[in-house]
Amino acid sequence: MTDLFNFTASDLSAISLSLKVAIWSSIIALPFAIAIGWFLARNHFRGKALLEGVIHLPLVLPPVVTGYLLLIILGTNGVLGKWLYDLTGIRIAFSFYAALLASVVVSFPLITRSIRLAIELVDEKYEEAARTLGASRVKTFLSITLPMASPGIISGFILGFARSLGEFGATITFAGNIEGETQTLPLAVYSYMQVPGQDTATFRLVMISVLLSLLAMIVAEFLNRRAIKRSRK
Amino acid sequence: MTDLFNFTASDLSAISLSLKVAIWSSIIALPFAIAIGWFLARNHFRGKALLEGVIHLPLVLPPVVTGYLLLIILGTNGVLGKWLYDLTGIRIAFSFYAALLASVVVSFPLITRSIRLAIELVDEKYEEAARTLGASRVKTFLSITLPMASPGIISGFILGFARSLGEFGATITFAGNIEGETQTLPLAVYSYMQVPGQDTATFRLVMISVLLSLLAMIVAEFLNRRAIKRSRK
Amino acid sequence: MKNVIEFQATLSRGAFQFDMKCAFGDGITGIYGPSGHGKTTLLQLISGLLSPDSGFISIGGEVVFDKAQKKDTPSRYRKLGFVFQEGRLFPHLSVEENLCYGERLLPRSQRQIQFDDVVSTLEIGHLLKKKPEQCSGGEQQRIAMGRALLKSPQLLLMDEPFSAVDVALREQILIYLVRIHRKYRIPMLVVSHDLPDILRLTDEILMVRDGRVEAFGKYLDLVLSRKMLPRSSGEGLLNVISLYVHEVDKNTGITTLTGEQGKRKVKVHCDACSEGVALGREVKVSVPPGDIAISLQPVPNISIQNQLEGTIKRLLYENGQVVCLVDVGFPLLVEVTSSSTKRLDLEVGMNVFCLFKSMSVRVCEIS
Amino acid sequence: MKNVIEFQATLSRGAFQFDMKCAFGDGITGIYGPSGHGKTTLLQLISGLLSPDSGFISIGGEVVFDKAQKKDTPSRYRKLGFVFQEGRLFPHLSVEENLCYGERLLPRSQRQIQFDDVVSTLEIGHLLKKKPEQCSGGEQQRIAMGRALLKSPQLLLMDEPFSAVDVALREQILIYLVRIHRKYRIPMLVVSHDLPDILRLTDEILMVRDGRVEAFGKYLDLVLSRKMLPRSSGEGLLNVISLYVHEVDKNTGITTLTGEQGKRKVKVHCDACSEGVALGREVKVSVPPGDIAISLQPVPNISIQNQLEGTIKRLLYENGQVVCLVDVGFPLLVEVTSSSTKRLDLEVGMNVFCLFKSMSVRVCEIS
Amino acid sequence: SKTGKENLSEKSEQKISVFAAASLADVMSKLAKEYQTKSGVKVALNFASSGTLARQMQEGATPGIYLSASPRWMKFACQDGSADSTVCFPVARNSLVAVVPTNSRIDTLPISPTLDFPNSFNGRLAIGDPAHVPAGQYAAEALKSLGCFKLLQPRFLKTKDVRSALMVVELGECEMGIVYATDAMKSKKVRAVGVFPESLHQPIEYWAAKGKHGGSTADSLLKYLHSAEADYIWKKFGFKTIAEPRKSVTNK
Ligand SMILES: Nc1ncnc2c1ncn2[C@@H]1O[C@H](COP(=O)(O)OP(=O)(O)OP(=O)(O)O)[C@@H](O)[C@H]1O
Ligand SMILES: Nc1ncnc2c1ncn2[C@@H]1O[C@H](COP(=O)(O)OP(=O)(O)OP(=O)(O)O)[C@@H](O)[C@H]1O
Ligand SMILES: [Mg+2]
Ligand SMILES: [Mg+2]
Repeated sequence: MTDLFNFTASDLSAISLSLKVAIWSSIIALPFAIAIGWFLARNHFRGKALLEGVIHLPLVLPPVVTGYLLLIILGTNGVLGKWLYDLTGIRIAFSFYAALLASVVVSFPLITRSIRLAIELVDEKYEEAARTLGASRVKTFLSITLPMASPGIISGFILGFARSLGEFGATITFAGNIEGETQTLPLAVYSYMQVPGQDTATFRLVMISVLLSLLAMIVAEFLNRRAIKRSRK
Repeated sequence: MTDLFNFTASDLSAISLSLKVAIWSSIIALPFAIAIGWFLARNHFRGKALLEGVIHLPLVLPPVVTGYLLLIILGTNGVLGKWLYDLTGIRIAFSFYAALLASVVVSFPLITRSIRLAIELVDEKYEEAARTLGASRVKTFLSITLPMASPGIISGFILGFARSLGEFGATITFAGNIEGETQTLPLAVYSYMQVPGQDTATFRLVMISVLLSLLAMIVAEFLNRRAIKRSRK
Repeated sequence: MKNVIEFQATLSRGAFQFDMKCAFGDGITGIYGPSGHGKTTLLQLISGLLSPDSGFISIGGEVVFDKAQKKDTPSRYRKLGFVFQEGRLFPHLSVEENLCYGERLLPRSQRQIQFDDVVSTLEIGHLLKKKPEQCSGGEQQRIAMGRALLKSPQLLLMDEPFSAVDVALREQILIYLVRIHRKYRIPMLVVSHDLPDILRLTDEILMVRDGRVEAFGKYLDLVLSRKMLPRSSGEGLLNVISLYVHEVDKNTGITTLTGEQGKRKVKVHCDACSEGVALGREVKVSVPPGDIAISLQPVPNISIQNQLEGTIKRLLYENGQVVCLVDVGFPLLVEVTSSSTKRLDLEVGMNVFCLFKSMSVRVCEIS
Repeated sequence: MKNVIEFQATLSRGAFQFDMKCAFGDGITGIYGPSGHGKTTLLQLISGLLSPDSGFISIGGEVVFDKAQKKDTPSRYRKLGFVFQEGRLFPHLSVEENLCYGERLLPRSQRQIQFDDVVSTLEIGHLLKKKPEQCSGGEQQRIAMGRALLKSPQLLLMDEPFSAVDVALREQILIYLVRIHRKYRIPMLVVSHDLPDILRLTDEILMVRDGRVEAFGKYLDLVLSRKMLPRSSGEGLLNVISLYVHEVDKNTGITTLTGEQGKRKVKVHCDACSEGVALGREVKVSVPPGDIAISLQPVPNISIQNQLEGTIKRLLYENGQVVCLVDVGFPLLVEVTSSSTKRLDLEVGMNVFCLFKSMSVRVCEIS
Repeated sequence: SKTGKENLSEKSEQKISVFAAASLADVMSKLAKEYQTKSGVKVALNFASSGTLARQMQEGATPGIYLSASPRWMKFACQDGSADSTVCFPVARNSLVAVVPTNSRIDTLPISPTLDFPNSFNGRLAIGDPAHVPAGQYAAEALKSLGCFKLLQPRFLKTKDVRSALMVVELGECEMGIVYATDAMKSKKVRAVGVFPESLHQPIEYWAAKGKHGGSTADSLLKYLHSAEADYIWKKFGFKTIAEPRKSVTNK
């Protein structure tokens, strides 16, 4: 049990990488999720369910399949990936960016749903009032809708963050299990679990995950309490 | 391409099993999620973040770990599992119920978050009004809070349902990959993917997942529009 | 009259300090005061929606809050109806479901107030199937009142219940509320910034200022003790008098009322209750003191029909304005300017005539 | 007076049918009508928050809605201020942020109305740091009014802006609104179920009933054409007269006003504007017709100081009640009962004296 | 409850559960089907990675037979007692091949110590993660024997299982991969350009063991896996068969 805190260099790099991926992916996903969440909350159009179906796909598909699809699209021979490579020489697959992208894609439906829900629950009467006061659609959205929906944004951020921390299937498929570059905590845990007799090391990393989860919740709780207070009608 | 619609018996059983698991697990998780969501939304107490951390664990941990933890707890040799087996002769692990339980556990944080968010956004003034009209806490909750939060409940249900459809890691670990009993769509896809040259079969099942996702969204969109209308202030 | 509510509580809400002690009887009490001075807070404390920082509250003899004993009965056990200033209709329920919400939670035996009655008085019958958000502001306010009434409460708290209701309808609702009060003896606390509205319901007034009780008691006493004098003319004063129907002239529509038997008889002409009121019936009417003129002798050839003779009992001076209390068989407040007082040499004990048009007499209550 | 708003629109809202055609000038127009008859709907249509089923709307000469041309300018380009019946303050912003919301979106050069002015008139200075939900009902209403004013709108729509404001403050706000109107010539539409409030702001009235225009025009014309007669006494009628300050008596607090120069001079005593008004200044005062009595000769020894001589121009009979139009240098409406009319043999062309107490005279506007 | 338990054991006589490495999915499905029609015993298959299966057994799962692609996990299961170390032997063999995408410029690659393997392709080399994927371990061994392990190590694209190594070659992510011959054979998107001689690495063997509570059915099925009929199927799927049941893994 003494080596429960004996982190190896690769453990440490997995921890920091995981945090980096989770934070960045939540931050990157947020603006898109806000845009789409708003769009879905405030517009009714034909084919809405279709768009929603597509957005929820990463949730419905096993993550490995998601990773596989990403690889097909963004791999070196993939539709987009080839174009990108020819254009810029950048290969996304099996890099840190792939891990990031996998996280973004997989957590996206969660973040979007939360934000959309919160926006749906914002009474449009306040938006009307803002508009009579001369606010443009964008201004109204930024100064009224978004702040009033802030509990949903925080909720979405937390969900996305947590989901990113736990992301495994899509990452290992699309980004590989490259130590120091794409080996996040779940991938490290997986590697340990694949070898018999590494229970302590596995347990150590799982505990780290648990701690991260707690930490995230403490921060979230704090933010959320403030947001709820601020958005209270 | 002709055999794109040539479902084998095992494909069909995977589809029906997936639906069964997803529907049941969402239904089972719902009341608990509502209770906990309400509790988190309306109460502030010390250690709230701790409780939240625990609830979000299945999101933060790689699903395989979640499955493994379930196995440790509820396997025949597990703490609870042994006790249950000695008492009733029932083995949960590697049964349909294990697949169900894995789904419930994994989708629980998503459902809870949605419901909690929606409840937080319900103005407590309405609850106060109900109470002056003589409604008990339970009555107030059932007749005011819950209906007003119904978009969140639907949203949570959808998230849970979709997550269950895509659940792989915890299921294969805790419930196994047993055709007709625990082999849901993602597990069937996995089995196909493990063997090269089964692209068509894999693709077929992935398409089914996509279709299910779309279908779920159509139903959800319909329900949601009604719920939003009903809860609109 | 026993005290239904005994109240003593303090509360600080940011910079606002609330500190009141009062006791309300089983009648109707009007709560009057400027905006932001604690009227709503008082109702919230009584209803249990807010808890005082200190003090105690009892309703109907039962202690519902006592800081010392750490007792704080939840709202729902306080058996009261609350008409919120902002309505607070349940947005997801239809108007009908809103109305019946409290009623359905009551055992059938305790449902005293009739649904149809409430709906027709408040004129909301055509709204039953609608959602609250599809109703206009005044409609919502009436629904909120109906919801509280239908709970058949043992105490009714109303926070500005008429602010969005038009005058004609308001009249009708006021009369209905008095009838309800008479029939079921439900004590009522009514917050309003419209003193005439309050006075048509009751003469028991609580004046609130800065979170404190500025004055509390019978309206006339408050005026006489100078606790309530108008800050601007037209605001504030009102004579409310109980009289009996003596004669109804179908042609002119004018009803003649007399003072109590045994006392000196007076005639008041009024034109507002031509709906065939039975002779001998008791009627409560109001006359604004500003509408009454004082003359030293009866005036012929004038359109003013009510010319009641009486004796000046008191003269109250306030901001260049004088309020006379004249006994004409019943006490009558009359507002005159100080220049008129001088001109006419008004003094206590003088015999004068109080002139007011029959149109100034309004019926507030027919028992 | 050119038409600022031209309006012709129909809309069906469930069972409610809205169908109005009217044109508003650049003055203040009062919108009056029973609850649920389409007042709010009218404002919403003008503001662009609702779109008509058919028709067209132009504001300031610019077509903002035209069904035929499929034109529908969004609210935010209509340059108007809207005071909502329910306040609609932004719950997540402080009172100050709420107030400044519209102002900040304006170029500095277009900000005409002063923040400090608005805040002090509405008495909301102590609330600036609070959240709307921490303010009382009346405070919220004042904040909503301030928010719309501070946008320096070119058209102000107000939906029951005084319903929760106490009488004293209401007076102050009414005077401020008139001042704002005079200074910046902002056309205003004010919905209220309180006719006196409206009349103190304007004599241009739109009466709404059942989604239709029941009557529209100058208040006096409406009364004379019998389009607006009170359904119950006390409701409805008001004389609003422009006079000039002639003398202020510091001792008695009584101000003497005279009619326009060139015309026959009349004196009106009033006691409400003792705040040192400059001589010669124009003042708008109101006298309720019910407060005026008609006498065939001057009456001595009475507390009624205003006794204006004039000629009866019209007699309007309605429900056993009579409205006389008397020319006393300006037109004056007087309510009398039909029995008094008979008793005094009132006829058109007769010379009579109109008696009213100086206390009945209220100042609504000092230019 | 007594009768209940009897029923359970009765049932278990007509039914056998087999925990098999996921890479054996197709061949085992076929074998199970054949065995089922032959013996009437229902075979319930559970496919997952060898490690997952071993842990499931450790936590109380009681399959009749455990089929592992990894000697390590077989050892783990035997030591743990969840697999019967006395009835434990290899059932089939496989070999390693170098694969390239179908459209690759590389035609054939005669793998021998003389070949300059590292320079025969560009970019990364896809192999299963040698830390835990058996195919990766064999590949690493082979590369060591070829003397180019150190040189190639930075160019490894280590995948979570051998199937993924094949997949990245299929998708053209890597120009070269080292995978099982059986897998290469089934994929239409890769070509095997060279076979690694068996001498370069430990023999690649799939092990089967009887489960802790495996009854006579387990024995019968194990026997079937070595039958001529089974051999035909193994071969059809590209495996090499092993004639005799051999020593137990624990003695190895
Ligand atoms: N969203 C809506 N959907 C359907 N009907 C509505 C809606 N809003 C209002 N109405 C109906 O339209 C009619 C006119 O409403 P409006 O709000 O214009 O009345 P109002 O004159 O402002 O009344 P109040 O004085 O009570 O505010 C009412 O009968 C009301 O029930
Ligand atoms: N939630 C709150 N938090 C802090 N202060 C509050 C809160 N609610 C009300 N107040 C303050 O308490 C004071 C009294 O408010 P209250 O609502 O009792 O006034 P009111 O007499 O009902 O006024 P109105 O006639 O405008 O409704 C006000 O100064 C108000 O700003
Ligand atoms: Mg209030
Ligand atoms: Mg309205």
